[in-house]
Amino acid sequence: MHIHLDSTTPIYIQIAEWLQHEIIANRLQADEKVYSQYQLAELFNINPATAGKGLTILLEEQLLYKKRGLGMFVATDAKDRILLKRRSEILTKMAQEIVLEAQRLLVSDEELLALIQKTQEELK
Amino acid sequence: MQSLTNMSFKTIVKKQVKWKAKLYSSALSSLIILQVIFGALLFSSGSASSGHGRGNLNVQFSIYSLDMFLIISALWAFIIAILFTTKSYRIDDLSIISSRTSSAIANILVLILYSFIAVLIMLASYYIQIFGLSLMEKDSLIIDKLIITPSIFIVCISSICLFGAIGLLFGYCFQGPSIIKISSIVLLAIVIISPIIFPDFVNLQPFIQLPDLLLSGFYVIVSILCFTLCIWIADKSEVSRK
Amino acid sequence: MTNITVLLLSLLIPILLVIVVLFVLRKVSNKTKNFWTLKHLSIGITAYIAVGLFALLYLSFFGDSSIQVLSKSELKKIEKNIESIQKYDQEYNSSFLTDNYKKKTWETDFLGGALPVIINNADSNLNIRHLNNDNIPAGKVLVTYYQFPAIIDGIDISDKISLPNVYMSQNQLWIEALSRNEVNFHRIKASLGILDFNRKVDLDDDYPSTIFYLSSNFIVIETPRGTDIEDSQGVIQYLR
Amino acid sequence: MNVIQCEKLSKKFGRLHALQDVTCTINGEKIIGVIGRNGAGKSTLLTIIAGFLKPTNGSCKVFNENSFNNIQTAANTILIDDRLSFSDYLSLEEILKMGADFYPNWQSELAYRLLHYANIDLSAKHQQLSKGQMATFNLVYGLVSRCALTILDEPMNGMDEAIRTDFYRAILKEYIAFPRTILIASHHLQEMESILEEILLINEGTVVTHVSVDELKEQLIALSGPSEMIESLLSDIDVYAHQIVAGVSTAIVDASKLFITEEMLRTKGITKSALTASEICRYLTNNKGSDIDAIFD
Repeated sequence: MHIHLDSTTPIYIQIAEWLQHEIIANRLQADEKVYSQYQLAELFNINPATAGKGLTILLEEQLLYKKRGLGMFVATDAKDRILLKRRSEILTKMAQEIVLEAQRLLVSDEELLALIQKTQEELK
Repeated sequence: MQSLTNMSFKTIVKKQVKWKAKLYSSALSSLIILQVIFGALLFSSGSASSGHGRGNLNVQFSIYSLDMFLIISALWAFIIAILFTTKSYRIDDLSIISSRTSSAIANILVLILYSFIAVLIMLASYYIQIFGLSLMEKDSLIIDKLIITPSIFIVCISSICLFGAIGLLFGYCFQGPSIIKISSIVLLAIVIISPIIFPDFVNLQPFIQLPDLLLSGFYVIVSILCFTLCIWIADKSEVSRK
Repeated sequence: MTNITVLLLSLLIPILLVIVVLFVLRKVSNKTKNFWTLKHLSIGITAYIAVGLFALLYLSFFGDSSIQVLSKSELKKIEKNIESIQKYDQEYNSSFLTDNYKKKTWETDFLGGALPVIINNADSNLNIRHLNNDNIPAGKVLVTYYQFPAIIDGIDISDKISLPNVYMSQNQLWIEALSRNEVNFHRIKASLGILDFNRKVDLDDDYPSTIFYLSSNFIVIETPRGTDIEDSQGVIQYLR
Repeated sequence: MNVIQCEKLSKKFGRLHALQDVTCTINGEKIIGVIGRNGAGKSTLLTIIAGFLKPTNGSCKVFNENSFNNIQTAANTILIDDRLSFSDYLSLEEILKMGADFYPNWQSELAYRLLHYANIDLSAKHQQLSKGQMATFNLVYGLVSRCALTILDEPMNGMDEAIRTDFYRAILKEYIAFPRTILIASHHLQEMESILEEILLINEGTVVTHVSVDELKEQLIALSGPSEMIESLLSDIDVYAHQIVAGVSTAIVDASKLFITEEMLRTKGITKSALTASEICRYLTNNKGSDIDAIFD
């Protein structure tokens, strides 16, 4: 995943999403230490404060926990909760967008469902 | 919050003097060239001459004194002091730790140091000229006084310093706030015009007749006055980089 | 007013020259800046001062000039001497004519009992004296040139005064002072002339460094007793 | 302790008002972008902060002291711009030595490595460098001095694309290695946006806004949809720009004043989209409602 510096999505949100992505992909295991804000800053060439904000979002969602003086670690149930949240939030939103776009392009409901099924088949 | 750098004013001025003394040394080389030129021009005639006619004998003394070298050095000091305050020198101060006050003080100290070196250069020029003379005119050479007295040495330093101080003041006046600029032009006009209108008013005779040390003392006091004004003006000046 | 103008002019010309030279130097230095590093400059300046120092050392060890400046005590002694010469001369006493001051002697013969003397002295201050000398055989004349000290500004210039021409022609004794001659001295005074000049008026007046007795050079014509000197110009004085 | 505190700061040059009633506070070690259009007063503000100019009115305090002609300010501040100059007699290497002599936190080793990386010959003279090389050298000089307040006025002027990217990263890494307050004035917000924490937007001698980059991005939004729907919506809110192309209107509006739910927008056929920071700065400093097209009408 890439950070798009010029995209309209705020960078700190992109950072938070990237970290979640890393957790889902098992590149960050449960109870493993996550990148510090300075490491993230260097990694993505962004301001450390912005990186810190991204971490704070995850901390507030309790996907990370803080050990005083040691840094932040992935919460034990982080991966499950992210998947759950993604399903509810992101998938819903994506579905919304697909439906809206289908309406704009005058695609009928049957056609849309068929398309989704076809895509599922292909990516399996 | 990280700790701030605390450098004493003295350390900064000291460092500035150290670098300025090095960086401005081209000024000293210009003095050497000036003195070589004037030394060559005055090689055969000396600074002054006196003639005596007795019967059918005409005796001509060409006197080789320090006068011309001193006048050249003093004028040089005046001009380089003005140059010190010009843009090309001034802007360089902004690249290092300095305030206008510190750079003015550093300029003054460099000027004093250079006055001292200028006297050494002046004496070197003088002795080189005489050395040349001693080779060419061996038979008509009269050595009245070869070694300069300490009091004359001090007069030379103080008079070069005085001219430098006036030049520096001049330069600082023209880059100071506009009120100072205007008043200095008016003052300058008065100084130039007054001896022409009241020629009797300006009489330098009593000054010249003062003993050497008193004369240098007087020069030093005027120099200090000029330097103080320089620092005062510099303190009020903005940086102009145009 | 004129004084001030002269002063201003004499200051203005060096100022202009200095400005012109500095301006040219700045233009030139803009081109040479790239290879004139600070190191070169400081070495150059130090070397220049060192050369000056060597020049001074050379001058103080080997630069002894042949011409000495007389000290005050020497001046006093000479002044006394000259005063005595003057006194004796005014008394027509020949005892001041010592060998010390003798510079040149001419010995010539002449015919007859009288010697016509023609003096071509123009504007010189040559003093001509006549002395009877019993030791000289008849028909001979001895002309001696004496040079007494002449001091200008503490320098004895008596050696620089040129000798007269003395010769016999058409049985006449001709004495010709040489035409004007000029002597140039280079005086080294490591001080400030402006100050010295202005102060001399008050401070240095009681010590005259110039002693120039008008009669510092003498021609003495010696003839045997009884010889007549024909002095049509009337400039010869007779000593006892 | 505030790093910079400007209080009703004004600066006049003759009749020209370069700065008017600037009040702003900067504290903490942040990288702050000073953004504004040409002649907005960026450079004037920065030179006042550096202590070169005296405020006509108001005060400018740096590290709690008036900055003008203050040696303590000078010791902790460095201003890098394209007018930075050094004696003609110094080679770059000697300039670095001089910097090391003056600035106590100087990083000689880093300076050598950065200049080597940028292919700049240390034996060259400053005035011989090309425009880009000079800018690079000046920036290196400013970074390795590690002054508590580092002011970079158009530091990348004249540098080529590749070296710009490298040196934005160099600024960031130096900042992480030695946190300090860095002010960067530039026209190119786009390319340095990511390393900034805050933006100080200046227009016509006054501070328009001083917020974090993320907050700035939320200030304005673009609404686009059928013209008549947009028109009805715009009647009571500030419009920064408004464009109609083939019956579809696009308007840039103040997000905080838009009291309308996303549901409502969707039903009206209006889509809401975010803008980049540099677009927002452009709209905020434009005279409201005007654009270049108006000139040609």
